[in-house]
Amino acid sequence: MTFGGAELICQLLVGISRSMILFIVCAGLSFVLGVLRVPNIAHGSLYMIGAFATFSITKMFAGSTGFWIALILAPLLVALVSLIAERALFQHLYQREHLMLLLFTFAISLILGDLVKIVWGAEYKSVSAPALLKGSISLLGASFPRYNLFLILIGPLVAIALWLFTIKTKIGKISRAAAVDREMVGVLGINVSWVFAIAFVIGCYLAGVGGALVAPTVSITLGMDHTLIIEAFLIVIIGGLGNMWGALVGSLIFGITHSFGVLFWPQFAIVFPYIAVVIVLLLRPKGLLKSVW
Amino acid sequence: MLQVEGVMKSFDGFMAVNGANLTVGKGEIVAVIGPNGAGKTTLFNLITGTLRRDRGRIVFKGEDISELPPYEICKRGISRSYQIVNIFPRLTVFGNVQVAVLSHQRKSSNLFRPAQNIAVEETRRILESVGLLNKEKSIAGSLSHGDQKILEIAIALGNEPELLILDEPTAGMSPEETSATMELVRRLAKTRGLTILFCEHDMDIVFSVAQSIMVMRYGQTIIQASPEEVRNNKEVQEAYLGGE
Amino acid sequence: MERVIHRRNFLLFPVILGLMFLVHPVLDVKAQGPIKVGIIDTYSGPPTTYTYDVRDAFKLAIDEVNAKGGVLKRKIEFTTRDDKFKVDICLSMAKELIMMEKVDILMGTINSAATLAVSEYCKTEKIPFIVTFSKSEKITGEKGHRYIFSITENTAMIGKAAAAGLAKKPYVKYWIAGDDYEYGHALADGVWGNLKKLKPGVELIGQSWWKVGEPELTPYLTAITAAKPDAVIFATGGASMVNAMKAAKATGFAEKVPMFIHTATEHSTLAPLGLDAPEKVIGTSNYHFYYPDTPKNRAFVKAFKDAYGREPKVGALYGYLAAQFIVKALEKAGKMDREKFIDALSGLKVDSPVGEIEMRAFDHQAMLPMFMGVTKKVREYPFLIASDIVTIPAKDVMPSIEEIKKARGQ
Amino acid sequence: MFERMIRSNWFVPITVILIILFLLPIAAPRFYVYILALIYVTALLAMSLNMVVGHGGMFQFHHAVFYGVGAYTVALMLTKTKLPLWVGFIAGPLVAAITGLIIGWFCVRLTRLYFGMLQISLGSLIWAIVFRWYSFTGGDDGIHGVSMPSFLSSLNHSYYFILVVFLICLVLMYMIFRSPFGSTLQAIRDNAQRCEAVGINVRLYQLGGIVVATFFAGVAGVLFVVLERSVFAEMLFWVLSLEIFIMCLLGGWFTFAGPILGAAMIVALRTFVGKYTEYWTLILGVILILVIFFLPEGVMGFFQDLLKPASKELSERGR
Repeated sequence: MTFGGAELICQLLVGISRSMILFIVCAGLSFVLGVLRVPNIAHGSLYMIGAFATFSITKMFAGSTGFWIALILAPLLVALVSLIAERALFQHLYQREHLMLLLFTFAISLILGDLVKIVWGAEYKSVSAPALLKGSISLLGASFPRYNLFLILIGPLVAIALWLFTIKTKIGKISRAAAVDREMVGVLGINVSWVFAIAFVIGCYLAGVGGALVAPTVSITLGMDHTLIIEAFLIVIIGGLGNMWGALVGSLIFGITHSFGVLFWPQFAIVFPYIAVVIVLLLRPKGLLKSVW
Repeated sequence: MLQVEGVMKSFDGFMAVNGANLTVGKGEIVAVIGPNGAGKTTLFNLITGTLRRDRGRIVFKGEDISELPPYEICKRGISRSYQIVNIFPRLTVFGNVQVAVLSHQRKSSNLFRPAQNIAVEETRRILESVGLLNKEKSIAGSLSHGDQKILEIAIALGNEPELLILDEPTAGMSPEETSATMELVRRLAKTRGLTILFCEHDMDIVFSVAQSIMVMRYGQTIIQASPEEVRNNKEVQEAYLGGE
Repeated sequence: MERVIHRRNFLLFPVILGLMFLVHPVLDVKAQGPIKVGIIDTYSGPPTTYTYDVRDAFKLAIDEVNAKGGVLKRKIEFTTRDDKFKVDICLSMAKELIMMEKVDILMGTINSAATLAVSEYCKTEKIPFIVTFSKSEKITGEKGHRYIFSITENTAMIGKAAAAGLAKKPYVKYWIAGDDYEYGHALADGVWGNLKKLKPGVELIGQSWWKVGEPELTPYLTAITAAKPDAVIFATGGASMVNAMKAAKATGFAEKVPMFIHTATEHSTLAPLGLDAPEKVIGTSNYHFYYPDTPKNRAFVKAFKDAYGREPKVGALYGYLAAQFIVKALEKAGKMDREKFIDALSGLKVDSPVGEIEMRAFDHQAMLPMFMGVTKKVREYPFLIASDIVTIPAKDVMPSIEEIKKARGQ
Repeated sequence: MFERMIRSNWFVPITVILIILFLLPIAAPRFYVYILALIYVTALLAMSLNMVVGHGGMFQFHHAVFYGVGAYTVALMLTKTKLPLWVGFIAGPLVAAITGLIIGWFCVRLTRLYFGMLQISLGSLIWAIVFRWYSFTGGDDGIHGVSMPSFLSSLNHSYYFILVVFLICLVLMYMIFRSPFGSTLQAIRDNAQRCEAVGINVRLYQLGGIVVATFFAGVAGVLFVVLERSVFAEMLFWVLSLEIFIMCLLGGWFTFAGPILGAAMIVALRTFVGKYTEYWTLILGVILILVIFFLPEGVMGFFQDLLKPASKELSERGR
């Protein structure tokens, strides 16, 4: 089978746009992993809540404004949920065994999953893209969805914002230090508990952003958390735990190998991510980029 | 018995050990001293195989051990204790030492005999020699800091080493505990015929116990000589003794 | 002191056991109690789009019957269990319904693997089991037996129906894409095998398969567009349906390449999409609430809407059919005897919202007609509906008895 | 040894429980017999996982694969070949252990989360094979109605078979738990670095632990086939792995018998609570959080602390 250059470029762009959503979600997961050392299974549930909240908020307004408002509000709602969970429960557990924290986040994901079902019901939901981003544009003769173009633009923006946050703001610097040596941060007289809370909320906020951004492209269903979380963990692992750029590299690897994979070896599409992880980990046992663990 | 020749190790471009030389003769008690960050612990990690040296040679009983993994080095007769307590916190005191004894007797892979009936005598003898026999049933993580440091040494003895490496054996101990511990070390060396390599901050201890002292700075060996010579060495005084 | 605690600890065990016995309802005296139907289905996650309708329509029909005094002067009672779309839970729950609740008839399941597992169990326990949503053709085909009935379409039927419809279209170069699991592959094989038979000139130029639940289908669609087929057969179900339709709309795929998706025209797919669904997609379905426009169907739709405030989807037809078959078979059997019930149900005909449906005696597969249509926006509804509907009669849809025998190795 | 057993505090309660378990099928409704048998199978699976997680300290994130491999091996041998039953029963655990050896060989090179994620990836490849190879494994439809010989045909017979195998495995696992190998594994869990320093080849022992654990997981897989007569691709999916992981943590992963309790609790919860509400996962979540907050060592760990007031006092004095 032969493909023209236009199709290949199109496929590459589709892969990148898919990577961007993965990146935004994984950057959040990786951030929490780095600072709090917690593998947050509930991250997927928060992403799901982000998508469902986007659906509800979009429906409240007529026309396209709803989606733009949802893009702001839905992640904030997710952040609020995570803040409550962190302050009420999670903050008391940081001294525990890692696996206990894993168990805790799993319990939270169970609860959130059922809460979503209670609030939104179990049926599929669908959000339409705003008018501005509907349909597709012609790109070298092949057609390319506008919404995916939008994703390609927004991904780097989030990356830059996050990067600026970690190097410019005080909280960002502290949380970076906490990732490396949390005792030192405590010695400096910084309230570690609040640093953790803020880091956790920011990580979860990104999950919400991812959920809001993905909403127009998929059917919003219960169980979308499961599909995502395992992929997100694999990405974070191959990128290097706690490394934001690692999350970006991992997402790009996943997105691009996937989109070219389905072009050339569609019958093996389901194993691509796993093979990618096996190869990366056997060559670089601590992930591609420097891990904070 | 042990020769370290021109060993180097860098972490991300930082030279933690940059040309260390050390000779330990059989039956000797040798101390390594140097300011914080001089590379003492890194050197011990290199000797025991926890880290792999970038350059240089480590020879034990005529064999180059610098490429061997830690467990192989241990099997050749080198045991160590750690500066920061490094025990098995969820096992009993007895269990802590027994792990080492079993490993030494090559019985660790036995699947079906109850461990409580194996190597009991040896383990208890070691516990008795360090004075922890009365606490053998306690969970190691619940011991006092001083006892945990002693347990450190006891675990290292479980392998019946020829060379025992002690990384600041008295760190965090009260003065009484410190002198008791050093007395214990000296006694062990005598009764078991051990060769001992240790590092220590307390200069009084070093100079009273060690037969030979190696001084490190910035990862480099300045000198290895008898306590007398070291005390009188100008460079050492400038670099280290004078500084404190 | 220590011994006391020991004893308390082991006393706990008999106490728990005792509690288990207490919870266990005493059901042995049930001679003239209600007839019990157990429904085991997925009531969490995406499949609820279908299963809730099955349950609700079944309840609607049963309530009607009970209001008139029940069947054989006994009421019909049903209990539901959620299997979470998991085979092992489904098996446990089915066993619980049979052993503890002592149900007379079991129905439900949307997960094919779970259906096959429960089917084997029902065979050993001699319990009639009516499948309401699983699409595997093995259920009444290769693995069929005396105790299993299916009142839903299966992959073999979809294949036949789709091929019959597509053979009339002018397309030659096809591409097949779908969910990478048994349903997808079986459906694709069914459509393609039959299409090849009806129209030997067709050509398969490529295939793509994605994992079940794959959220982003755009890369697949752009890959397919690049190959320039005349038409694409999508073998997807469940949540992937909605994803496929969305991606088809966003990439403009639907306007460029004619696409066939089974259930694309079905209300379960079109309702959540609202006006975002692509037009001109060819689809097949067992049921539309607006077609066939018969008094019987109108009455059913009205009753369903009055009760639940929404239009019935295809699942509602299955639930309603199940109730109709059960009630009529019981009446015919004369009493609640499982063997007699099965004899009565085999070959039984009921007058359903989509016309008269027969339960084929040989393989216990309900003979359902299929409706092929094309998605279209209309003014009356805030969602798309099927237009240009062609009815493919049951006789053209059903696998032949020879085929079933062959599959069973007879 | 026997004498010591009789004199032990545990002898009377254990005997009583065993007698109850053996007599149960006579009096109890069939469904309870079935659920108990299911609990044994699940408990065996959870305990085999706990050998590496709780006692070995490894992040064995995809244990279900080995369970599934054991189950598929026996199911395929019984349906596709004419080999006698016992060959399948032995082959199941062996193939599972060999799979464990291969996957473990790669995994022990890594640590913690990396170990776990590599295992998920490798395990998922096996899952994908089972899921995709329709002609051989039946794909995602699985294999159902595996026929059993007459001595296992009735529920009560399979109950006794499962109970006996379960008890044998329990004794073997307990022996391993208390053996030098077991205590070495526990030492590795506590402090792998220190173990290397006392002459233990940590990776080799971890690999050994994985092989032993996967063998027992394979046994559990075989027992599952005996009980349910079905295998399906879901048995190798990571969601199940997570579930059994949770059972270990819930029951108490530092204790020997904790996973039994964890497995019993989860099976009972989903069966008996699942009857009344579709939101039983919500209830499970709440219970888990309560356990995390109030019983940090798991449910069994809590009971053990109750039973050992002496050691608890000691530990407090130590601080």
